[in-house]
Amino acid sequence: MTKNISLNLISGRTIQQGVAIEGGKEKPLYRTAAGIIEMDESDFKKLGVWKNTNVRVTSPYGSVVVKAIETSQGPHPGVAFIPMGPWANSIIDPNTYSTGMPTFKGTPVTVEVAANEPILLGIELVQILCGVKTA
Amino acid sequence: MTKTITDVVCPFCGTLCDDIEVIVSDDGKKLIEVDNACVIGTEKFLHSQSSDRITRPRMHQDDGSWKEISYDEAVEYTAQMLAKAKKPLMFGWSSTNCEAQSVGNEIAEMSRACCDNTAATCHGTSLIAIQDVGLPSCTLGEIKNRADRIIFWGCNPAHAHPRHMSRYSIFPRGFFTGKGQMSRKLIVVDPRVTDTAKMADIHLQVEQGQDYELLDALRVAFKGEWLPDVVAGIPSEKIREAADVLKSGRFGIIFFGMGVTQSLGKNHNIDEAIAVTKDLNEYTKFSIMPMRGHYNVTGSGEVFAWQFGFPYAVDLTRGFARYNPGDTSTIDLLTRGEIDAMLTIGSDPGAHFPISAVKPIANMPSVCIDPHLTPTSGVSKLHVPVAFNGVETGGNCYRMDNVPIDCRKVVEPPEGMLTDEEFLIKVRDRLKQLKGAA
Amino acid sequence: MSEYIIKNGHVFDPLQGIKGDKKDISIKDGKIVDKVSSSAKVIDAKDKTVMAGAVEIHAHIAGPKVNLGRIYRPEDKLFSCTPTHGMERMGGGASIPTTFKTGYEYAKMGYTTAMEAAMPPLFSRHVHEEIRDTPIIDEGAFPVFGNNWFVMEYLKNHEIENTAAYCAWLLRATKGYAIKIVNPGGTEAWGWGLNCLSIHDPVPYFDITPAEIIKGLIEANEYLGLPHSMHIHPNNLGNPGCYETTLDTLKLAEGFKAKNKFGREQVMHLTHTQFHSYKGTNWGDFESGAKEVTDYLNKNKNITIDTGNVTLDETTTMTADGPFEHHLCGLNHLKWANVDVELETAAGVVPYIYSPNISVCAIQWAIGLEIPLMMKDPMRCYITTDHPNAGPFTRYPRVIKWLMSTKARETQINAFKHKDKVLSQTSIGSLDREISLYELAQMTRAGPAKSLGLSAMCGGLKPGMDADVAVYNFNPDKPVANPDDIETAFSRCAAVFKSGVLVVQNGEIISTGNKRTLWVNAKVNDNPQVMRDISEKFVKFYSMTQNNYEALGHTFVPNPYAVEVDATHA
Amino acid sequence: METVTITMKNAPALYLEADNVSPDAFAGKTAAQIAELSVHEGNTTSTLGKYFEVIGNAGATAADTKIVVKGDVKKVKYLGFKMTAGELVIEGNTDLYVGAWMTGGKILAKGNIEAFAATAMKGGELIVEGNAGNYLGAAYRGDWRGMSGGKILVKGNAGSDIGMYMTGGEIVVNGNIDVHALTHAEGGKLVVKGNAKSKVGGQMVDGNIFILGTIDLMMPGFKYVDTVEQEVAGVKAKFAHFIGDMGERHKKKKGQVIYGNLYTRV
Repeated sequence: MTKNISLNLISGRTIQQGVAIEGGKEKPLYRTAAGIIEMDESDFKKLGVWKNTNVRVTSPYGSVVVKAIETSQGPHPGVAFIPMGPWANSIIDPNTYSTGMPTFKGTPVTVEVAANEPILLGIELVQILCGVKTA
Repeated sequence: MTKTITDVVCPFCGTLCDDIEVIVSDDGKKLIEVDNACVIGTEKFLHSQSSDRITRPRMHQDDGSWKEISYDEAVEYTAQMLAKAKKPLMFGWSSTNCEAQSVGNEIAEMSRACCDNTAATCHGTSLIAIQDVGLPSCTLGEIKNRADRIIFWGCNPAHAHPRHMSRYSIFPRGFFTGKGQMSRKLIVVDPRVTDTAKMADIHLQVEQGQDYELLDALRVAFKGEWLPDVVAGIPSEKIREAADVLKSGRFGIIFFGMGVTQSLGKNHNIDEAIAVTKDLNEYTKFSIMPMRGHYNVTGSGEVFAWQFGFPYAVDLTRGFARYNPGDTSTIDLLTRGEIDAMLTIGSDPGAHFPISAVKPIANMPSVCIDPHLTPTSGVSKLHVPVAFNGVETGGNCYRMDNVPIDCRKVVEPPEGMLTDEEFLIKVRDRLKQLKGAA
Repeated sequence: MSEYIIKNGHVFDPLQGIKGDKKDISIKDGKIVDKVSSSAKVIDAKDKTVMAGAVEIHAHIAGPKVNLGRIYRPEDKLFSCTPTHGMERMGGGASIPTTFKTGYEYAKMGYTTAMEAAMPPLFSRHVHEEIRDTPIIDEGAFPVFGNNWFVMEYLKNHEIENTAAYCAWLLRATKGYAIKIVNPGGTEAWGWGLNCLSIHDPVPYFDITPAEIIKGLIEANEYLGLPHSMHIHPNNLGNPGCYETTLDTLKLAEGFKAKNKFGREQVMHLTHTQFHSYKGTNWGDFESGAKEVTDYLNKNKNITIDTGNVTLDETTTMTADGPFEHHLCGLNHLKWANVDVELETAAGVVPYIYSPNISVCAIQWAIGLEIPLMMKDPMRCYITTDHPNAGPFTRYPRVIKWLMSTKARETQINAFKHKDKVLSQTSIGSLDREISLYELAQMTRAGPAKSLGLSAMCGGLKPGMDADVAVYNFNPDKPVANPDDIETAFSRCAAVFKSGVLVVQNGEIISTGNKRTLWVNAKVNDNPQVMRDISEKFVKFYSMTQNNYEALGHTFVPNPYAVEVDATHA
Repeated sequence: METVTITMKNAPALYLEADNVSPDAFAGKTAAQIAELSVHEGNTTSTLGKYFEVIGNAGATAADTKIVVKGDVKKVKYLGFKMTAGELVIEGNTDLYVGAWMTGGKILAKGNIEAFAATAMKGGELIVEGNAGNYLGAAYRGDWRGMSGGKILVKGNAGSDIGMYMTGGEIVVNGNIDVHALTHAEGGKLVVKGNAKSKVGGQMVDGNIFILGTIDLMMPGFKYVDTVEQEVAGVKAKFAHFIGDMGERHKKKKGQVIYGNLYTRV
């Protein structure tokens, strides 16, 4: 039974993600910029892993592998951040409360180590989840 | 030899910087250098020059491969799809110009479609709030010239609107703000210590999802009423301190972003923030403004509104316009299984919608009009590459404060490529024939 | 272009003094002509009323605040949106119709020209995009100058020539038609949450008074010799006792004479006079000041006005008078929108319900009718609802009914909950004047066209003029059985021509016509100082570059009609 | 009272807008005429009869017409739209806008209903035996005139934003509710026998809320005044009485400031 921690996930823009989407979402740079989860140092300790380890992030709505990096915009213990994009959107809460707006911010997730699992490129991640491409 | 084009408008974010300088080759075919833009804007201009760019429409084949087709074949597929669909959705419009949006509206009217823009996943809830309680606002030059109290609530311009702070909100020296940053107090409300928060005089590190409570507490503090010791993770003394700072200014502004529009509370967060702004106008002058994302999402809302009466989430299926987010809004239409065809233009739902709202797109007739390869083009049946708006074609667009600015064309698109508007006009004319025949 | 002849109609054309005689009107190549060939298409106007196309002098129908109203009032469109229909695009909006519906509704009522009353210069592109998407009618837009930093700085030192040069530049940059003033100085004060409620309140920082701004812009307007006069919404709008501010404002025009080649005689146009004709000290003793205001206007002939009639509807108020809208929202607690515009102006929007059960609303209704009934010269008093502020323009036929029939007025007065209050606070009950069709043509055609300096082009049926013609199902020879027949007749025309194109037939749109955008191109002497001041302000204080501000390309004004003015002075 | 039974035979591929399924639209019509009433699936218009089997003729007026809806109507919107009188019984689960803009009559939904039910309700009665969705008894977008009269009873749970801009009438929820209740209310009464989450009574000007269960997170704008004993919806209990929203504007009646009232069981 691998160790996992529970965090409150938010997603949003970063300047690196902005540059990457304009540079081409098919490129590895996009994965480097948005296929990550920014966690607080204290949460790394709780999870007991080093920075830059691949982790599996799971919510009631899905599961995705991203790279865990230490947040540069903290401290924010208990809060995790995945830049807006296919990785975050694989697991965020789609409930709109009949307002039209999904709940991109404030999804309870569990994070567990997945050191050897690959992080997919943005376009292929979506294609696989949509069944137009097989892994 | 090269030539320099000045006063170029950056087609990335709602800040719509219009002081960009672009150096192009003499024949106007190659873009060589971009000055004054932020890193994202610079990348946007330069990427149009990439050698691996797709220049012709492609059909997704059953085996997963792509087959290049002509624009005319792409027009035929698109027109047929819209003519046959019972409830087509035409989504996006935020990274294209108002001229293309206008043609799109004609098509939507003919095919009795649902049409929506990217407010669906950014400031749609702000629009709902504005419809409930109004919006005391101003243009960005007013901030530059008068503002001495700046709040960034749930937004992070250091990352999302890189030049906003230097052009309008924090650093510039305006008519009544000769000391620039020295003449302003900055309050940032964010659950993270963002790079914007690091510059703040006061950072309220709100408990994520409790912005509504914190905003209500501010209103209570204005009135000097009783407050709990801690609200949304903030001690009441700190809330009262912030309230006094806001009341004591001469001209203040609340900029807000996804942090409030997408968190629990949604439109009510904005609603209460607008109420805070109204309250402050009893003590001083205060405004509030959404930090719009896509460079022309605002324009899409304006064109929808003067042509159909509603700023987004417009449903034309009954032959007249209707509007009610929750019913006519894109995410709900997709996740509820309401639509049977999808046209995407000037946006990337594949990357920016929850996956449960993307899956249906992959299972219906779909067209993605986009100069880039994107997750949306990756799951659509037809991908139509077009010229880059604001780079290879001009056209009008609206800044986050609703100020219209006419974009400039700086280089020629690759040989034979169509613009959004040109492609849509062909679709419209073909659709007219099909409807006439029917 | 094809020929038409409108036969046997009762023609009313104040421009030629025609008072309902049976006449044929001939149309060829877009113009009114003396005669047409036998192949001309015949429009039978027997037992019908024929007038020139009507001219709207003041309405808020295009631009940022109008669209803000559309955006933030979905409930204004609930269950009222109209489907695609023949030539017509989808439409919607009761108090703030979409651009398409706006064009269709005006045309169906016989209007062929309309003026957007307040264009924020920074937003001129938006105004023109909406004008472009408003079919059929010719339109112009008035840029606002009354709180403009350049204007205030020049007029502080009474620099009329520089003010004029700046006005000419802005009219050209924004493709504007006239000099509009809204709450002079007060809207700049609103930048700090303040206001100017009298013409002598100093403007914060700029050290100038509303009176100096108003006088200075009258002088600049006549220095340029523009087709229209300075067009003003005075200070202190809508408050009990405001009629005194209004009289102070009107007196500023004394001694000025119109200088222009367009036949315009006034130097000031006072708009939505109803909102500026209130007596009393509070909403309790609120009463009409229509008599005081019209007495002055009847004596002083260098001013024209429009009425601003309250139509007793739920509507949406919108004005560049920012502080007023804030004040109004404090009264009715409905949603408040505001936009302050850098260096130039502001705007506010608030929904409002003119309820016949509220005495103030009923009194406002009465004042709006007293003014035209008390004005002796219909050529100087024009019907408006300050759309949508006092009511939607689509209610013009109802206003016309009230003006043409004492019986209709009595019916409405008797329907008021506070009838006695209406009768005691106004003199509406004692006014038995009924506006004639000839006077109506003066108030909606010849008059506004003359005031706008367009009387050579529209508002009349003289050969050589644009063939803008409206035919109404109204027989002047027959006594009106039921006043509602008047409303019905003026709601939907039997036929409407716009520049010689038949655009409406039996109340239906049959062509979207040849819509034009009217603007004024005033040539002035080179003025290096003003050009320097302009570029300096753009570099330092505007949020947009001067080049982008001035770029207003063909896509925005696809079919322009420039009124040329030579204001170069030796 | 005459009864018309309509039974879903050919379910729509997408969703069906059946705003003609109301006693007012049926009144005075035979089964055959009712089958001719229009319904809309996306941008196509066809007849009620194409989807439903219609049995029985309507009464002369709405008041003496009862409609029973059978079969799978999960994807049918607008049942009982704008109804003024008569009865409507929906036997299975159904979709958006049940009884929206209704002013009279009685609707009984035996299953679950989705969002926007009883939008801007003026009168009549809506009983839901299953769960109700979001925006129950709320105002239409942009309108400040929400539910002003009538009664709503939900035996299961209700969603978020119930009673937004409510000015009158009563909503009783036997189960739990989601976030936001009676936001901007200027009157009316809400009774929740189960639990509420958060943001209850935000921006409330006037009106009464009774929560017999718990509230996860109280609005800071609500201030405790006293403890009172009251009977609500057949339950007699002790309540902690809060007033608010203290941040919001409030009307005065006879010099007295009127606040919204929030009662939570102690």
